[in-house]
Amino acid sequence: MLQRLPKQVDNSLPSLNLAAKYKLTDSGYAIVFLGPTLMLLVAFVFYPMLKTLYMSFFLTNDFGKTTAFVGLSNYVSLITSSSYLSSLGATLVFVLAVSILTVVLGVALAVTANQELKGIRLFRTLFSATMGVSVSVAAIFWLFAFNPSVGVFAQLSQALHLPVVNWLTDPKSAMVAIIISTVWMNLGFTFLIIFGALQSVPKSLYEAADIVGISKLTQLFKVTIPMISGTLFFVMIVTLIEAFKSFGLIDMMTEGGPDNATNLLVYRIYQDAFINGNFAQGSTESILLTIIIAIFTLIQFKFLGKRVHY
Amino acid sequence: MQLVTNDHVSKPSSARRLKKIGQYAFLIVLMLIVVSPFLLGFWTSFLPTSQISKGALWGKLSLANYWAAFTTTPILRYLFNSIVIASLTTVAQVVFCSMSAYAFVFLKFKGRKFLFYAFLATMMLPFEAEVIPNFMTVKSMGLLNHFAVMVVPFMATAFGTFMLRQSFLQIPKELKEAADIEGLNHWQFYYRITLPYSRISIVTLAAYSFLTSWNQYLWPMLTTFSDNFRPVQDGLRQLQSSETFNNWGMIQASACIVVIPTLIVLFIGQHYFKAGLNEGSVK
Amino acid sequence: MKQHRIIGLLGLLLVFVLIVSGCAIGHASATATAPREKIVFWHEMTGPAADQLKKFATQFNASQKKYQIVPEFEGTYNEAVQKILQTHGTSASPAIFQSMDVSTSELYHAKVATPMQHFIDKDHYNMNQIAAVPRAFYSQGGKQISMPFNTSQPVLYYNTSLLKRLGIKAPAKDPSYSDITAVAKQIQAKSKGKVNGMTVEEYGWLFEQFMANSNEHMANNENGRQGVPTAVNFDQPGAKKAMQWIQTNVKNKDIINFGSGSTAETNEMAAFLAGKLGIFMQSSADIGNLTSGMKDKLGICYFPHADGQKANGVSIGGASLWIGNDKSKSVQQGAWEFAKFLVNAKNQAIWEKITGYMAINKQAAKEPILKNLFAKQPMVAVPGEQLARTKPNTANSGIFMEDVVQERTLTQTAMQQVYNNGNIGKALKTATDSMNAAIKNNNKASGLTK
Amino acid sequence: MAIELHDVTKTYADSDYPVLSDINMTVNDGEFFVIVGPSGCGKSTLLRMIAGLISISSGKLIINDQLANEMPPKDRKLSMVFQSYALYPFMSVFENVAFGLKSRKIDKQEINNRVKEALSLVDLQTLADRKPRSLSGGQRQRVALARAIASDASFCLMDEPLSNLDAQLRAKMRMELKVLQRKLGLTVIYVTHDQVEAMTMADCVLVLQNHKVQQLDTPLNIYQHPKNEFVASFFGTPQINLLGADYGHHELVVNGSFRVPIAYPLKSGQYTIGIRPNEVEVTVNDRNANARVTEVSYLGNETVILADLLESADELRLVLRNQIDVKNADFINVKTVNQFFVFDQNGGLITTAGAKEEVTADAATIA
Repeated sequence: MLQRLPKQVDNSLPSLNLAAKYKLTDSGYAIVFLGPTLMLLVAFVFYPMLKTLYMSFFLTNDFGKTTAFVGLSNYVSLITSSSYLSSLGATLVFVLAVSILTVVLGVALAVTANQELKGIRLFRTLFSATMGVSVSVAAIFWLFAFNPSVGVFAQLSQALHLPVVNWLTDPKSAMVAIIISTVWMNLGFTFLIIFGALQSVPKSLYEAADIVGISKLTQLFKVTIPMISGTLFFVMIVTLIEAFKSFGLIDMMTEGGPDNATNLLVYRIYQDAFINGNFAQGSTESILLTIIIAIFTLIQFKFLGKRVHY
Repeated sequence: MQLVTNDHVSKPSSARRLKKIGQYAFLIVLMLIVVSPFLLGFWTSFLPTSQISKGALWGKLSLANYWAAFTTTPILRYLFNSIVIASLTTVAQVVFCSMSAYAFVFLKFKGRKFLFYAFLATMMLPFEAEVIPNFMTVKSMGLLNHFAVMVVPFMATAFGTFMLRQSFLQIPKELKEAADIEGLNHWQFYYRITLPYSRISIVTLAAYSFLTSWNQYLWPMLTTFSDNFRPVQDGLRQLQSSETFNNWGMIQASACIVVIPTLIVLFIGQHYFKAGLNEGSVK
Repeated sequence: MKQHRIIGLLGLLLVFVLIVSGCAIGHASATATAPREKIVFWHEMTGPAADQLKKFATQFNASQKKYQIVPEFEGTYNEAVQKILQTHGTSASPAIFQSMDVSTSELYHAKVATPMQHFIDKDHYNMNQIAAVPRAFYSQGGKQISMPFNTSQPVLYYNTSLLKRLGIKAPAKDPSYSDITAVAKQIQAKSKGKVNGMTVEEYGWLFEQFMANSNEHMANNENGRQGVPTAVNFDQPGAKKAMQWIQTNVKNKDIINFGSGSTAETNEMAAFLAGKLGIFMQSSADIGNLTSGMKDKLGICYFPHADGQKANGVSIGGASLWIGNDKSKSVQQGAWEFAKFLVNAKNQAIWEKITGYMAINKQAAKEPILKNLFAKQPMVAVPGEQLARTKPNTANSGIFMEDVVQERTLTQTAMQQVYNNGNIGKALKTATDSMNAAIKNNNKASGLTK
Repeated sequence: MAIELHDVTKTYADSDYPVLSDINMTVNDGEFFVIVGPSGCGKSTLLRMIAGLISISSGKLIINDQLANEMPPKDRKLSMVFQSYALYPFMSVFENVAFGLKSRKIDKQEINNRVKEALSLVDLQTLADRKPRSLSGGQRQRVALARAIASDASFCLMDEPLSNLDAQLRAKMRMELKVLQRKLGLTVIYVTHDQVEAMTMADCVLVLQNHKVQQLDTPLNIYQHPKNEFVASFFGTPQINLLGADYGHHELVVNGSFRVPIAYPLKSGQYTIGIRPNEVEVTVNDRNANARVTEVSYLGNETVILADLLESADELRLVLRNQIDVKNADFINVKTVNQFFVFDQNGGLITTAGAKEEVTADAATIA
């Protein structure tokens, strides 16, 4: 990717002194231009990562100070802990469900919004509306909707004489509730991206398909989706990574419960470190989370790298 | 979808109308799915809590909940805090990220390649996994419970740098050459050419960082302890958890107060966002 | 022209401000306009209790000119403990804070607070006016660590009016598990399923009370009163009996599950207030909320005990007041003044009336506010009676252990499994093992044991 | 005002081979100097070295008797017009032209005057407030030109400034540019891959290929006396016909029916003969036909014919002044008139300048 840089400054140094002077100013500029960002990243990204790694090999006291070196035992006890493993499993279920549902619904919204109809702009705007909703607001809306006594779902099932589901207190339905809320929050962003990709599909492809008499549904699966598959993959990975980092909705809606059913990885880190005061365990979990996210980010990079060259 | 119109011409009008009704019906169903949580929240924010807690979704509409939110909760203070924090973060991020992106595109220096990959690598490290040492860092810096604690760690991001770098690479190299001939130094080229040339990406990054900062939840929850600094996300959390009474009307009103500004920003800036997001995210 | 004038005026103002502030600095020691000392007060109270605390702060600020109390709500008890520990020594830390019963050991060992005894001795404050049980709870080695403040008892609430409407006899004052089951079953049946019989929140505190009431020590070394606890055991007959009771009732749909955490509390209360729930167990601190929000008549009885077994009595809940040791002497003095203010007889009487927490100042009972209250609503006196008949022993005086927060999370999870028809013994065993591992680690990490 | 290059060589850091080697040239004051060559020959690199945008690996660049190898671009007192025009899209036409002047902290009134003057010279006064986006390609080109004019530069570098225009506009702009250059007395170094531009505009042409200077001369000389096969084939449309031939008995033999007599003494061996398409005479349906027509296009005042030589099947490009009646598959007789070139076998250096001996050429037809 670097090869694409303009070549106005070149390395083949003539032996003249002036040349050296010229270079120096470029490096000088680099220090000024890059310095602040570099310092911030070192202080708040690189250093903490190393510190987290360091702490994961120790026990910590109430104030988060490392006290006793324990080697890998934090990792061993974590990986063998059934509760951590079930958290991990829950997270995977959550993350997969969220990213698949988000993309499927995003495609549905985008395809529907990609018709030329009167007033379609209004619909497009409304479809993207959840982008403007922050975590806590979404949490409040959904908390109300899922409330077992006054919530809409409860009232609906009562009206239909169905058993009232205790959305946020039953382990299975709590997960479903969190997934629904998260998907809803992601929808606006996903819609915008997929819609943008749809709009860049050349109209002539559809015209050609229409002339041959291919149905709209076939066009969707044989033309539209292959054409935007790159974008779909991108959105999927981004959603996946973001889903791994879910925190706010869980904190406000279930606090990780019931029975740890929604105690996803990040919430666990928070609980272990900032509620139970066990910073070493929180650090160990952080490292594992980092490894998982790094893998998906690498996949994303691979994809990005491909796109960049176009 | 030009052909849809062509179809219309050739088909009888009743079938055409039927198809149109179908299309609209589908649109409206989808819209309701997306919008109903809003509508529900918005509607209940006007209802008296006594009605809501009975499970009724009707009653005398009034602004009483809003009045209560404004007068009995620090919701306005939370909003103010969030605006301050998000604005400062946005400005800092645009400045620092554009500067470092500039360095990666227009400056040749030793270790550039290495640094760039190091930057990229930071995108693999989730902030959520680094809160523990970061908390300790800001604590030792004496930043706890200040605006600074929510701004300083986010003043520069690898993502922003990467995004702007991609955008700066689109600047024709002739512009830089022309500027070299005019005798512009790097500062001048950065400030007078690069920034205005890439303003769509800059605006996109600004919007992105504003929203990201606005949506911060975990970090302010750990680092703010007073309503004077608490941003709106954690403010709402406080309100929700301190209302043992389930004062749903007022909570919904507070949520609406919080969501309306961002919705307005979103609707106004939608065009920009669309272009920018696609540009920024896919490329 | 206009602009120039405005700039000119601003300039004048600036000069004026400079002169005034210059004078103020010059006379700072002489004049009484010295700024008030800011005393940040962290609390975890919600609803009416939070409003009342704010009122107390305002009243205290108006009563004197030296200090200004700034109350800040810090979320749940659990969150607050870590916030206190983690901000200690920074400018963000509070001068005086409320911290829950079970954090006592941890805060004590972390040495973040100036022992209350220090101020008591200096001020010759009469501690005898404070009730003995809470006083003992927050002492160590005969010295007061913190000032008892909001003190509650777990009790059982029921809707008297609802029972009357359905023609059901109210439960006994000191009920057994099956007494309660009987009432819940009738509610369920007679309302034709429209009203849920009862709920027991998935809450570690309630789990502790089941054990306390069964006279079981959760932690060794007599719940830590005889030395640092090194192990716990949740898997004891009393605890099992209670869990069995819950699980059977859940199966029979006599217990409805509202889950855990603050959401569960708000939800169960909302349902109770809306007449959709007949019975629930909660802290006596909710009396304030319930009486002010309820049209129906409220009924209160003791925490239930196992059938055929005498109640050992339950421990207190709630929190105490601590004064941070990282603030200046004058700030600490202000904090002490405020602590005294909060526990004086009149304010404790108001506190009990508004919140349902029991007044810990013995003189409070003589206050007309409380006299009137008990006359009008005799059931409000029930928690006090429960406490009064309890003979303190190490099983019912709380657990003096560092990791109670974690214990509650673990027992809460165990309760959730019980609710969801999990194997009781297995759930309790798992929780016990996790807790023991945590204790071992923690004791090692904190240097409490080798 | 002169620019001299002495043995200038450029090697990029990431490559072992020079992109330019041993360039020697002199640009005189007021000259329209064209650097021409196929794409990739290094002409843009050369221009950028003169501008100071690229460093020089070895050799000397002298501007006004001053060694300028390390002089920053802005001190070289030059202006530059880019192929893409390099207009700042967010600035109006006026601002674009004024931008460089502003950065030199020139007096505001002075800037105003100079920009206005420059814009009027390129006929853009009325569009001063427009953004580049709303201008046509030709207009943009003129803005770039105005920018160069407005600067106080003593010479102007142009990097294929017309290549993004359509054919008609390009022809028109060629004229305008030349007129403007004369009027202002500008020294211009102009890079192009288009030999027509080089021929029509240049006072002096530098032909670059293969990282080397092929020829440095006036356009006429380059056309008439190309130093090698490459130069000969690069200039002139349609392209010169290059045919392999054997020398013997005072004639160059392409094949049995196509022979070119030559007075110049050559060693016997293989040569390449270069015949400009218009330097021929064609007879249709001749008994002595030596080629067969494969394509005929009438361009109004002239006729272009493609024909295959009989026997050898070499293709010939022929241009005839007058309209003649010829169609596909006609047999024709082709013979040289006026001038042709002979190149030696290796590398194609000219060993012989074109034969002016009309007699000999005539003689060829006899054979």
